[in-house]
Amino acid sequence: MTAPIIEMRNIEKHFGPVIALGGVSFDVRPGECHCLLGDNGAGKSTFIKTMSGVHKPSRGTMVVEGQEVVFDSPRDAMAAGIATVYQDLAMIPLMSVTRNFWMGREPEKGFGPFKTIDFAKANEVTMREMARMGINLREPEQAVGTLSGGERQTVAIARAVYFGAKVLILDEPTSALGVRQTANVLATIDQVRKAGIGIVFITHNVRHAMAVGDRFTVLNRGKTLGTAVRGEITAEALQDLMAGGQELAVLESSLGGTV
Amino acid sequence: MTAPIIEMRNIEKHFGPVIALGGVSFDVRPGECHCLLGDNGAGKSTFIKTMSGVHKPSRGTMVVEGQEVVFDSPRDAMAAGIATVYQDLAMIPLMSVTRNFWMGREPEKGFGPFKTIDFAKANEVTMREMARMGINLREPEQAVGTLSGGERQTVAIARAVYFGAKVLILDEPTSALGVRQTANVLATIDQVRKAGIGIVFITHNVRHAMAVGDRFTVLNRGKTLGTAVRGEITAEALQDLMAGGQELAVLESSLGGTV
Amino acid sequence: MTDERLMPVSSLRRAMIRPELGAICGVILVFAFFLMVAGDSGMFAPAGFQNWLVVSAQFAIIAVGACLLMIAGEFDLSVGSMIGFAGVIAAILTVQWGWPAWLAILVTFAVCIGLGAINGLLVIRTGLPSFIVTLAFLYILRGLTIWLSILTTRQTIIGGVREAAEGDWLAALFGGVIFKGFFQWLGDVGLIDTFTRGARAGQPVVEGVPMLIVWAIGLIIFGHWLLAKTRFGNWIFASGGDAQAARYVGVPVNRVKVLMFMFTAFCATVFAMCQVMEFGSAAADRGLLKEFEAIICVVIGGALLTGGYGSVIGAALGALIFGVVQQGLFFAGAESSLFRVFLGTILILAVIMNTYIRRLITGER
Amino acid sequence: MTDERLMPVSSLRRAMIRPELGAICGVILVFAFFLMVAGDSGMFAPAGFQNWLVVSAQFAIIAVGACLLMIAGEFDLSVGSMIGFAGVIAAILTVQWGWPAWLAILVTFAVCIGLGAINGLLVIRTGLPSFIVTLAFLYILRGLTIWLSILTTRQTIIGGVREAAEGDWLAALFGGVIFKGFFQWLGDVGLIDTFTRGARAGQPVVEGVPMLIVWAIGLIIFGHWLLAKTRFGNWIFASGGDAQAARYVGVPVNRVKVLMFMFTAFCATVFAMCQVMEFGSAAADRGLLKEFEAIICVVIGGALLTGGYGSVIGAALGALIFGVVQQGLFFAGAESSLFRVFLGTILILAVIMNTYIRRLITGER
Amino acid sequence: EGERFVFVSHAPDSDSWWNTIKNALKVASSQMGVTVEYRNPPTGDLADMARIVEQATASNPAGIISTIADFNVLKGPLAKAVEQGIPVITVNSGTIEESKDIGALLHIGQPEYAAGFAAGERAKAAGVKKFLCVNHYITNPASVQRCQGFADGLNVPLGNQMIDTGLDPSEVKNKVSAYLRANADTDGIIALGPNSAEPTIAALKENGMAGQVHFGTFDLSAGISAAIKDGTIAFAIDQQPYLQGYLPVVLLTNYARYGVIPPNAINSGPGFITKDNIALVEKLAGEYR
Ligand SMILES: Nc1ncnc2c1ncn2[C@@H]1O[C@H](COP(=O)(O)OP(=O)(O)OP(=O)(O)O)[C@@H](O)[C@H]1O
Ligand SMILES: Nc1ncnc2c1ncn2[C@@H]1O[C@H](COP(=O)(O)OP(=O)(O)OP(=O)(O)O)[C@@H](O)[C@H]1O
Ligand SMILES: [Mg+2]
Ligand SMILES: [Mg+2]
Repeated sequence: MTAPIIEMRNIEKHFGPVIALGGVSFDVRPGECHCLLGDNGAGKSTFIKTMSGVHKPSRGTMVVEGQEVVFDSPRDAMAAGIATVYQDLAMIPLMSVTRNFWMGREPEKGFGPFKTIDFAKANEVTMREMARMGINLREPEQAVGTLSGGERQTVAIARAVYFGAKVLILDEPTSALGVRQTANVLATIDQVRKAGIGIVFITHNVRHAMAVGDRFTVLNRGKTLGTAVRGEITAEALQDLMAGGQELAVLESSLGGTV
Repeated sequence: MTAPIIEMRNIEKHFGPVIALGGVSFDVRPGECHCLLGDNGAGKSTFIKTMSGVHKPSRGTMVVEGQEVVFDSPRDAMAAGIATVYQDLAMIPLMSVTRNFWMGREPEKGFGPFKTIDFAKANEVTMREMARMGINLREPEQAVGTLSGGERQTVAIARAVYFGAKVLILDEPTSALGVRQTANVLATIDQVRKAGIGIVFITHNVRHAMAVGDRFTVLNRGKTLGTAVRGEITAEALQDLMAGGQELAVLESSLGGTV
Repeated sequence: MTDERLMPVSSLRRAMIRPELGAICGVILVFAFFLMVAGDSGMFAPAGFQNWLVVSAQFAIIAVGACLLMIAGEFDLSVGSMIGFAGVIAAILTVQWGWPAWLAILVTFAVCIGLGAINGLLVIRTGLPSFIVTLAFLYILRGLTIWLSILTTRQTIIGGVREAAEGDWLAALFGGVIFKGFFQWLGDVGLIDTFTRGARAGQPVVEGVPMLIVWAIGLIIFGHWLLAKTRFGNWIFASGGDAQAARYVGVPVNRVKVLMFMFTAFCATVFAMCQVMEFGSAAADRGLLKEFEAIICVVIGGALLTGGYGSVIGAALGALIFGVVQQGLFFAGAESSLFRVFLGTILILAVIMNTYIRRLITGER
Repeated sequence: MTDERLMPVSSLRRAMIRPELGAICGVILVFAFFLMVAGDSGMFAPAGFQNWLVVSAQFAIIAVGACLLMIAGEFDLSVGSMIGFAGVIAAILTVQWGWPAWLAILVTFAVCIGLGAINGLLVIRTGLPSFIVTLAFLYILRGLTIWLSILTTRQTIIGGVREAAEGDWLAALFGGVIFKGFFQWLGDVGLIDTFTRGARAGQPVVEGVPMLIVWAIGLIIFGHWLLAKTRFGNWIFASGGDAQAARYVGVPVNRVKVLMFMFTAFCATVFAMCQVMEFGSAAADRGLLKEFEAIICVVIGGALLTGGYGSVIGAALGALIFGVVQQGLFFAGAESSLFRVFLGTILILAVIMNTYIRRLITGER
Repeated sequence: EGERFVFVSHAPDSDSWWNTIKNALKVASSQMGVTVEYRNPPTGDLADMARIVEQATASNPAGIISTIADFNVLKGPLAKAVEQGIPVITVNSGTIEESKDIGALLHIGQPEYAAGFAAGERAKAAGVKKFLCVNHYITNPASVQRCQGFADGLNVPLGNQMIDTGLDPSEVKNKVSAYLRANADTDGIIALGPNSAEPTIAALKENGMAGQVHFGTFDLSAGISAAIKDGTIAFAIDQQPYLQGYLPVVLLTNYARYGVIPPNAINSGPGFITKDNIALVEKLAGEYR
């Protein structure tokens, strides 16, 4: 078993009077897809935002490739090879696909203070990467606001993958997607994982998790309920865990176990 | 078989150069749950917004209880007994739960021009209805902005149900919900349906649809692919239909058919 | 659901966090301050009292309109120009055209409220930000005011309105004072000072309650009742909080917004009429920068610039703070050019305090 | 994905829809209009040309700053006060304290840019809307300006700067004209008129290119390059389009915004220095309402008030329209008090046109 | 000893002309051993000024000095002060009749319209037929009265000859040159103060018309006195504001202490400053002149 790329130890996060995370430990290894599951408000988004430098943990340490780190901003996390696709997509509707794709890491040409963005290269790469994800853009100058939700999701993932992350974090990437788009995203995850990148995948859908996950960590009310390895746990057991171990509302039999 | 409450005939909707709906027919009968399925951008939200008076159809007719109608605003649709829980929730974060719950239909007391909102009644009803859906509020004056996503969803559904709709439209109510909350919503749908109300349920999740649906209509690129009745179609067939009949991206075997 | 993860919040603290809390603290601070530095300057004698109350009432009248409009999610930069415009129109109609005052006043109200409606309809129909539309009206109305008054009277000031409106029943609603008898009695028993010489010897220094104050109180009560107690008030909040969401549940957002623009215009016209009837003249420069002052009162009073949150009581307290500070600095004998520096500083401090309070209320971050 | 559901859009139409299209049309319309009504009034003779170009250049200087700031999602109502403040500081330093002009200018720039930074930091740290924070600064700076100038010179107008700055290398960058020789030659060969009488008979009516215009062109080129071509420009768009999203992908939003506030202050100071050096005096009431005029230019130029969209070229064209309309009305002999009415009307029309164009571009609804 | 007087003006904060008066107040108060508070409405709104007079009355000073920027607006508040037993002296704008009507002790100053009229007559004598009134502050009623008076003095209708220039000097300058370009037959200019006069001087210098047109202005500043010396400006109307600040303080102090006061109004102007008498005022222009 390889050493983890990122290890989060006993992370706590308080927002004023709200304790969003109460000591969560978690790690990701290269080439694995580690699923983070849990109820609404369990603290999943808060946790991965801590991981990607948006929030600073109130307590706890982060270790990246054996080195203890403190991220002051998302820039730091990106520099350390952590790319994130947020639940709220981090796309700017009025800007073009290219500008969004490269936002924060625009390719430059020219010298000294006269550097300008290398639009030729930027456009070309954007078109190519989008095509690789199965989306053919009309033109790279198209505003992101004119894309469908699924297309935006794809831009966000393509961007994260392209920038050669060591760890790719996906926060509920499939929740708003149709069947075909979901299949696409899951296939992409598989593909990225095979390239040796560690993936953190957040979802509410047990089946999506089971489909691509190697390990499963369940959060509940800001605490870890435990981590299971693929093959050691059934979908039903995982689902019970996600629901917090409480009895589910009585449903029609046809719902059959998994939701 | 009872007569439909609402019948939509050959609805078309154009947004400038975009043809969002190209002739969709659809109906709902009392006491049934009619699922509306389809890919991203298929036109589901546009369709139900037409149904609930937000958009005016470019062409086509709507018949409510045998009477042809034209809705000028969501108010008209509500008056005709159509209640909608939108994908974007239609909640105002800075306002209290009570004010949100009653928004647009505040209970009044007093005479003539001196009518005021009957807050005592409003608060009481709100607390009661929320409790019935399994949410115990700290106080009805709490701002909606302080609720979790699942709780907000519940407020929206409780509101729609309370106002005695004949038809309840739910646009992807489960997409952002955790396992427990989803089970809750599905159970509520079942409960509402048994009270003789017609339900239009939009989802991307075949299993959720199969769990509560009586009929299934699949939209694709603004057109109906057809309507199936429960029991006459398998989950797998439905899923193929939703994906637009195109071959799905190759997935790991463990994904097994349904996504 | 997340109950056990909430650290306890004292109920006193919960009871206290309301939109106008910041303004309440502000009022206390401001009064304490001026009692200390200007306590013996006559500021808190009856005539001094009346002085800053009248100024505050003026601010309150436009602040109530601006407050409701801001809560409905829009704002109006043309308030100041509207004040000048309304005054000049009324003056031209009475003095130049010789109309009876009541008719002139009614027509002025109709014209101004109509302009408010045009403002509102433009905002609604075009979907433009109200900042831009009303900024355009700021210029258009001021230009029209100057042009009209020069065209008809070759001056930018039109006097003689009081004489023309003498004895008019409607004009009396805007100029003049009420409770004269009561104040005369107060003067007679020595509770307030009386004039010691001149034509009005024996009369009390405070003649009565100016109609301006009556209007202010009336508008505050009406505004508060409308906003906090009625269905329409809920719609105002909803329109400003999230217009799309409000529309979805059937709130007639467009109607609410246009009505609020009209109400703001109404308030501006009341302001103008009170001023014209009290002073007897209208001038093209009346109301300059009043739009900002109205917005400042509202914001000091705890309303959110982006709409959906605030209170009329808060706006009224904001107007009180503004009036007391402005007049108080004169009583305290401060260098008057520093007034603006004070005002700016108070504005920033008040808004920071309000923001803190609002975050406590809404859990917003 | 939805390709076959899109009705065809002609490629000409696609090529034309850009932020500044509205402004381009506006410029054409405005020129056509004035060529018609004032073509023979000397408006398009060399001296007339210079006349409205200088006014437009003035607007352009502050519009560039306001444009970048607005695209970065904030705005600055203290621009006008900053202009007055900068002028008075520079004048006090040179005339009263006797500093060399270059030092006074540099210190003024430092102070004003510092104030811009404070503006920005307050907005960033407190999370308050920039409308409120800069409104407070509008009052504070104006108050300080008046107070300072009265304190040090017992006047609100400080003259004698030109004499004090005579021959200073840095002052020459703000006052004066360049290309004198070229214009003298143009005059000599008869391409432009020369004075026929008075002290300057024989000299060309246009002496040269005023530094004001040079600054305007320089700032426009710089602003356009920065916004459209560089990485930093992309960050400006991103910060204004959605600050949270930009932060997530590592754009240093706070730094971008503070820098833009500083740049706006820089532009205001350039404006003030050009004016002080040209007229030789500074006054406490300079720059009144300039903040609105800057915003108007930017908005006419197609920028979105809420940030994230716009172009510097558009803002420059907006400034050109503003200047041409303002001066053109004088050439055309229109009643000058109607200027404001025109301005307001043009503003509304321009913005409606721009909104329509933007919807076409972005598919926004 | 130590009486407190309040001086209320109608000018906005930034109006430079009032500095002379402020300086005069300083001199007079230190000489007489009294305090004088200067008050003005920040934006120049006269309704605000009325509130300030009321405020001054409420603070019960030993005397109030006020301008009569608008008789209608100020009659009530000032009369009330008089009735309360506070001595009032009116200065600057307003007429002697208005001052008497209010019940003030006396009036020091000169009405705007008459000043404009006198200037108009002077321009007429110089042969002016078509003029330009550069109004930098059109929303202020007094400014329009000056232009109107000038037109009446010339005996021509005002018409379009008054332009609204705004305060920005570049705009004033360019608007003036645009107007002169479009109306080349203009042979007279009247400016309403330093704010309009100085950019107008610049405009005339630039288009070579300096000294070619008859140019008069109200009030004084360093720039104006220089222009008078070099012949660009024919005359400046000086109402000797220093006196309007200095005299009332001295008179009120003496009235408070010894009950003496001159019975009649005092005309502080109009004084016409031309090339001949400029040397006297030049050095102090804008401060004490
Ligand atoms: N900035 C904040 N300030 C205060 N409370 C916060 C903040 N961010 C999150 N919370 C609270 O922290 C808890 C965890 O929220 P989080 O968004 O991490 O949940 P989640 O697991 O992602 O839920 P979901 O599945 O609904 O996305 C919630 O109770 C939420 O209200
Ligand atoms: N107001 C509008 N103007 C222009 N195009 C629109 C508008 N609303 C929707 N569309 C377009 O119509 C199509 C259908 O959109 P709709 O939101 O109905 O899809 P949906 O089936 O609800 O998708 P999802 O599952 O992602 O919610 C999309 O291509 C969308 O871009
Ligand atoms: Mg989440
Ligand atoms: Mg949808």
